[in-house]
Amino acid sequence: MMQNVDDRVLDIRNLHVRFQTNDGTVEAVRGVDAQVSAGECLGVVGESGSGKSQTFLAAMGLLASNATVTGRVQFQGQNLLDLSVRELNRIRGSRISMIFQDPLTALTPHLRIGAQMREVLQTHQHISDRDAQQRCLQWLENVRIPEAAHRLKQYPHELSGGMRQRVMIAMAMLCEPELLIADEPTTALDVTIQAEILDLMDELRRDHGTAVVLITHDMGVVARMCDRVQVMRHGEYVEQGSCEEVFYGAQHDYTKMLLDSVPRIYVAPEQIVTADKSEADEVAPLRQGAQPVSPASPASPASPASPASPASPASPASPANDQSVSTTGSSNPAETILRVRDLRVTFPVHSGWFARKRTLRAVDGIGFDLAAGETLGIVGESGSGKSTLARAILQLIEPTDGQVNWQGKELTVLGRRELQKFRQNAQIVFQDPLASLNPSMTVGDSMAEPLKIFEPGLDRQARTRRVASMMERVGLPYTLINRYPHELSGGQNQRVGIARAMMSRPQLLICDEAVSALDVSIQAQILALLKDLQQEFGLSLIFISHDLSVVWEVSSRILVMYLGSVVELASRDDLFARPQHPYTRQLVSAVPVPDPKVERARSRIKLQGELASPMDAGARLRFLPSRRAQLPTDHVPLLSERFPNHFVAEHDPLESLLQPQGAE
Amino acid sequence: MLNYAFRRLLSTIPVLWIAITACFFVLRLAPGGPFDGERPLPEAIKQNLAAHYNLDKSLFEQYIIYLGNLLQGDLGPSFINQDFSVAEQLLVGLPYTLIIGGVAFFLSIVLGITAGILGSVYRNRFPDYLIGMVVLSGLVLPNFLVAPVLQLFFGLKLEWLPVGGWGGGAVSHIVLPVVVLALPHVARISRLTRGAMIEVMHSNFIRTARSKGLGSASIVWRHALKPTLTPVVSYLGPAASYLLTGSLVVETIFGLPGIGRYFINAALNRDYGMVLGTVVFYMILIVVLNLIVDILYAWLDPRVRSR
Amino acid sequence: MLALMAGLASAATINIHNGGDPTSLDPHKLSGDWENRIAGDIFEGLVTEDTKAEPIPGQAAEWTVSDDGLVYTFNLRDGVQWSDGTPVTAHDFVFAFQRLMNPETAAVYAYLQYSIKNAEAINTGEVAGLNELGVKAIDDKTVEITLERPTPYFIGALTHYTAYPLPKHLLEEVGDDWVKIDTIVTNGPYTPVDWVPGSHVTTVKNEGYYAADDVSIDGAKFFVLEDESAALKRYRAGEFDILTEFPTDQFAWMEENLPGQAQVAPYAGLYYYVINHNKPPFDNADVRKALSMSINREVIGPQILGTGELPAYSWVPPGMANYAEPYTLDWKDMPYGEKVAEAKSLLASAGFDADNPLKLQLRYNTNENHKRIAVAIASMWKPLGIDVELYNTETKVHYDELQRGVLDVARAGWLADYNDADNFLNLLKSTVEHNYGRYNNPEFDALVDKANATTDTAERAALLHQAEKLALDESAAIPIYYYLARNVVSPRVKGYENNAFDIHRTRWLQLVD
Amino acid sequence: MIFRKAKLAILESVLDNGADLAPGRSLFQDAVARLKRNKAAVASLIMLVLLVVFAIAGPWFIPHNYEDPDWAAFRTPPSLDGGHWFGTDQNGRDLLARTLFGTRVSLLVALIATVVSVVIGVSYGAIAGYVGGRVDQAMMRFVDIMYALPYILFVILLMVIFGRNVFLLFAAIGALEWLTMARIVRGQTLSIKQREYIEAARASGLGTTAIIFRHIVPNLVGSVVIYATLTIPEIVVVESFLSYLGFGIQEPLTSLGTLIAEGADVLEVLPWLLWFPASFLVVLLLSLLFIGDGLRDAFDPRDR
Repeated sequence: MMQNVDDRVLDIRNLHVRFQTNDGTVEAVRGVDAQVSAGECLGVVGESGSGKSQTFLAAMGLLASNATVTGRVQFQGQNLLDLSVRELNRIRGSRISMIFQDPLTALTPHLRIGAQMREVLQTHQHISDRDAQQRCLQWLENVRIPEAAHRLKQYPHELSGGMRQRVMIAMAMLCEPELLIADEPTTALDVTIQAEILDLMDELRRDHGTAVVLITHDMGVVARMCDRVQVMRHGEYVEQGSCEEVFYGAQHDYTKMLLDSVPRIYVAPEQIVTADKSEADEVAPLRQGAQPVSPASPASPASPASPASPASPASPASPANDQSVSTTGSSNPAETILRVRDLRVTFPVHSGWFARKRTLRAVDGIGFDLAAGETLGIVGESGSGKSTLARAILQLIEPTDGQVNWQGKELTVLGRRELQKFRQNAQIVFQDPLASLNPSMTVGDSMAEPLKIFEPGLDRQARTRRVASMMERVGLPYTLINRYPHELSGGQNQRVGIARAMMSRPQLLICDEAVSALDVSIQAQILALLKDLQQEFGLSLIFISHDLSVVWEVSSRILVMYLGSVVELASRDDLFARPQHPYTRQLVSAVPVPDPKVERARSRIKLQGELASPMDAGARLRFLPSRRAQLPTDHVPLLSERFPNHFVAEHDPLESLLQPQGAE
Repeated sequence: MLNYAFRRLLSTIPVLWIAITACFFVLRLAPGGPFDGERPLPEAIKQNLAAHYNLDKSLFEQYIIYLGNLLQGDLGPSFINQDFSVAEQLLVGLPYTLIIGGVAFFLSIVLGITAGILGSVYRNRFPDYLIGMVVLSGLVLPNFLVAPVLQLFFGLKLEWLPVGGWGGGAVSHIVLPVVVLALPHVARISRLTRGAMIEVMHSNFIRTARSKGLGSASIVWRHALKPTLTPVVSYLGPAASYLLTGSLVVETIFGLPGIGRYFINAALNRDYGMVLGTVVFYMILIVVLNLIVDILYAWLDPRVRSR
Repeated sequence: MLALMAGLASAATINIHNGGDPTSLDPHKLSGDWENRIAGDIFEGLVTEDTKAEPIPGQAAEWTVSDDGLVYTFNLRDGVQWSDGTPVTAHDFVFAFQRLMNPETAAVYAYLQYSIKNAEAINTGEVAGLNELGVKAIDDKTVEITLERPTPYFIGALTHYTAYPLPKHLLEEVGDDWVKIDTIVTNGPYTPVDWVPGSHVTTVKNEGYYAADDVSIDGAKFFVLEDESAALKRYRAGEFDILTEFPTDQFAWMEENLPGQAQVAPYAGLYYYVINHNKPPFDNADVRKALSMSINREVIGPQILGTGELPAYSWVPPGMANYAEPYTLDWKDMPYGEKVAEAKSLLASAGFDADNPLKLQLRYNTNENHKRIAVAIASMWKPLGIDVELYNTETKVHYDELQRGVLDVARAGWLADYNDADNFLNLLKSTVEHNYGRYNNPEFDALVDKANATTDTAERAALLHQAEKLALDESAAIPIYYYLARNVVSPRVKGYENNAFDIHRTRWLQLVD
Repeated sequence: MIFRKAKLAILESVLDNGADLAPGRSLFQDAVARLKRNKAAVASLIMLVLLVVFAIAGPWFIPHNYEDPDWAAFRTPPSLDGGHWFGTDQNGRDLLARTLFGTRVSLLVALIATVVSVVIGVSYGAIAGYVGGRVDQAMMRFVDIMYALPYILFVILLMVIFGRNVFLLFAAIGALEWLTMARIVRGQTLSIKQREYIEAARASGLGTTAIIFRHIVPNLVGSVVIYATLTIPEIVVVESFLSYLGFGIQEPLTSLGTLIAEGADVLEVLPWLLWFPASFLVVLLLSLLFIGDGLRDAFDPRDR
């Protein structure tokens, strides 16, 4: 796509950014060129530390005072770098505006939404309070915020994450700027909300002809949104071109690697086994876009097909469920090592001294079986109780109710000593690799610690030998043994975390968002490592993530969680081939696919409202509005086996859920 | 909010009670009594005095009597200033302490915050260093050193200000005591403000504000000030406490009446009633101040409000 | 106009730095010289002080003494009245003395008038009827006081605030509240109008006072200020006219820069150390003598304090009434080196030397001067091989422990209540509370008692002198120096005369510009 | 399987393998290294060390000691030939010797009181923070209560009542400062407790005591050290405040606060009695403040 020079809104030439730090000068951006034209969306992709944000913060004059910027940033004939702050302020917010990653911290906490929005107008346009108010309201409606007038009087913390990001966008668009720079605008959001925000941005671009720079690490987002792509690494562009060129004809090794590393959900047509024809059409959303029709769902929750369906799939009262779980993953019942039944974790929530205690039901009646050598993926958005579930299984949190059975032993009643033995067999890897290592211990010591506990007989040398061999196994150079966590990269630290978990040769490894904090290339390495280890040691894995594509990558079976309970449980391919529950379908359809053609052809299932709070008991009936009146508010939708080994919670038909529901 | 304030005040009652009890008994443990002095009294007269003030009763009886009186709002007699009851004396001293302390408090906050903001705005430039030096001197020079030096310089050398006394509350009389009292707190508050402001200026919402094209004045006043004040506000409780106790030195050197001096004299003279009265008074004052601080928090941060 | 008024006001009001806060304005509740300054301005007894603190007729125009020296009859002046216009009558005096002695009043200083008949008995509760007290109103204008025994200094004692009359009519009406600043009526040259604790007491001239026409100053402000350096600064700034104390370190400076303003005058008072006679080895007279001899008293006044206090080698300060020259220690004029040598040998004879050092604790109450003297004396004792631990406590603790006999060597001081040697010698009587060292010599007690029973002044003086010699030769205690009254008086103040009791009533002073 | 070994090998090349076996540097060592680059802090540190060395070793090199008077030299101004470089006081004692001695005592008071506050504060805060729940609430409620008390009044009361006991002085001042320490430590403990490495330790079967001592306390060092350096100047000031009120150190011992309180009274006539000890105090406090600031910046390397 040729660009017309006159169209260019922003033209960056040979931009350098250097930071003076205590540890010397760091060159974050090394001679970058970039151009954006009106109505165009430029994607800037790169991993953390590649300098992608710095480039545009420098252009906006928003870098910290220890930064030096050289080069040229031409914005409609002016070099922004030459402007005084006063002159720059006339452009910022009115002709170029910006939205940031974390909408909570990016909004001033003590100012009402209305005040924050109005001041943009009042700074740039001499406009009466009334008109300003009117414009703000208009824009809040443009970004489809319900009850806009009320929102203007609220504080940022009173809005949900998605709502805040909409406010950010509305605020950025108030003066209808020529250029909108979006710095990782959806990274902090759940995937369903991400989809909505991206749609919104796309729409605004088309309606207003705004040029957009989208800074992101997510190839899927790029594929979906961008006309052109620039791939950045170590402060330089390694590749640029149109979206298609980059995705389908990447030249640079780094780009290739990046694209390769991205996990992508791929469902071969032959895997789509359908019960009836309409299902088949419906469940190939990745291929041809979803047709949101589910006219005769065989086990519609409204139907009396499963009147006595128990609360959990594997409650003893339901032999069908037991059978189904144990036969999953082609293993026989004897190989089941972990059996979870009707697990509940609740927290009392105090608000004030004399206020009534409320209960937060973080995990609300979950049950499943896990076979030796199997990988169970657990997906859910933030607040769905995934991590609590993991900790409850490991007895790091005491479950409120239910059973966790490890190789025939009931964990909840174990004494200290037996629990110790269990701990040797079940380990956990955490999300934040740095936070999961004691900063005051060398990584060698951290890895040796489990040995001290579980094999107290070992002497120092033997321990070191074991640590060394494990380090080699997880791909860590032995030379790092005396290093401290902060001296290592995120990927290295995560390898240390895995090594530490593997030291005691566990049979079960729970990975709680173990790769979510890592760059995509590192993520791929860690996933590969986990799979290798699983094969070598015959590990069972519980892999928890909010990222559907990562879960798809490693899991043989997948459990979808919503507000502490299971909405769907099926084998991986089955789940993706024919997702049943509306929530699952929404989730699947929202995942961006790193393939521009596929991505742009998809249409998405958009359900009303956002993920509700686990404090709100009624929220569990979000997918069952038809029976809201009859059921008690704390009702947990029941699971039933709609296909062999494919369990789905009761729900209303998707189409009825897609109808706008006035009051929400 | 009112409910909260009430609960908060209610919860300090056990505290007050414990403190009063502890003070009551600890004071009596102290060697020496209110009627010991350079000229010893004959035993008979001592007994007369003890009987007069119930001191001949058992300690526990005295304690019960004291608590009983306290509940009726009676702080009892003072042994040292016999023409005034403890309550009367506190009421006499209160305006002085409150005026000096209050002005110093206000001055510390205004000057401290202003200096802190200037310091952070001109960070690592000349104004910052200048402010830093002045502020540090306030921090390292004890007030019993600063006070005489200021008296000498402004009172005797320049003859600008009176050396001491209340002077009917004339501004010129208040200047030096207030400055001496406020100096260390100006220092602390400005350091806190500067640090907090620098930190706030690095936060995301300030970046947002800058990206909106707001001028620096608007950013500082509208966006940065309130969050900056949070750590400052948390210092106000202790600051008030330090101001009250620091007033002791200032009151002594400048010859001002006030609660701080009453306290130290009462403690030295074993004026049990007066010591207890002062402690009760101070605690109530500080409890109220802390309450105000909590309310300020809510004003500064809407997140606290909704909690 | 305003400036003129301000000028007038300041010309007429004298600002006096008065140190501590008065305990009360009620004369029966006082005990300190700073309280006396105010009380003596607002009340007047039968007898009052002149500029030299000598007794002169006050509310009484004249008096007679019976031949046996036991009955005093006072005739009140005509026209004496309270500040509310009520006449002062003999009944006010009777009422006041009875109240003073009433145990319920718990008057701190009642014992000063124990020479009155039945006074001690009533005050200690042995005699119940207040009417048994030897103070009677013959009629409205005549007071008759009967004594237990002849007391040569009795007229002097009547100048004391314990002998002031009280407004009977007011006390009978409002009781103890009579003393509140809005209620109080007084019969002295001034009457109090304002009192802010911790700040000041203000008095204004009492126009009903019989000698009001001769009183020049219209009012006085007595300031509370414990910090003497701050007080001096305020004096220099013109905020005070009289300082009743000054930091000794500044004396030389003031001599130079404020010539003639710093007043230093002999004061009927003794600064001394007591030694615990009940605790070995201090029960050994040689040890006590060694301690006393080795103190280089000549250094203390001029060097340590800087105000030139005179070294004390006698127990009674020079110049007391009814007394000749006090007895002086015989080794007074020995060169210091020899004193030290003898002290060493005395210690050695008591068994103390470098290998077996005498260990003692030297107590003093918190005060810059006491501290310096203690430090200096400790270093004077050090060469003798004495191991001194300095122990400082605040005043209340200090005297509490002294009274309970918890001491080795401790600082004490005495300012005369009345002008008589007995007032000092009394300190060493075995029956007296403030004999902190518990010096117990029946012979000494007998001599003092015998002297006090003697009506002949010369004989009495000789007996007392004998007692003084006895006590000093036994080193009953260690006199160190005679107090000096330290005042700073502005040149604006006229009529100020130094005297041995440091009493300067405002009625005698004038202010000039 | 999307990934094959060959691809992994390419990915491995992205990994930075340049580290050698030399021992790594902990956060603490990093902070110290950062501190070394802070000129003001280093200068202050040198100053402080000089002061300490001078205070400790100095008395051996000067001809006078702190308690014996020079009977020939009362109140002499500073001079080089008289042997009294800082002059003498009203008791003829050498001011240099007394200033050095006072510095020693002030430092000692600061040190011991800081240790008291650290010991109480750290154990209290760590227990409250780690145990959590009702215990934490009760313990912190107590701290709030203590905060509401005009604490210095109680210290004065204690000093009034129990006399000038040096150890009581230390303990009382230390007890004055532990509240804030406990709060800081508790806050840190709460945030450390949230850290995943604590959960990892629990998942590894480590007991509570071991977790507190192996995983929590070592990571508190930074904040404790920072707060302790900021506490020391405060304690020196509190000590001098008590000295001013007359509750300081017993004669003939002395402290900087005592010397200044005495010197302030005679600042016109014997100025050296004030200015020398005051300069020592100012230098001492300034050094400590700069070191504290430096440490804070070093441990919390956000650009200040």
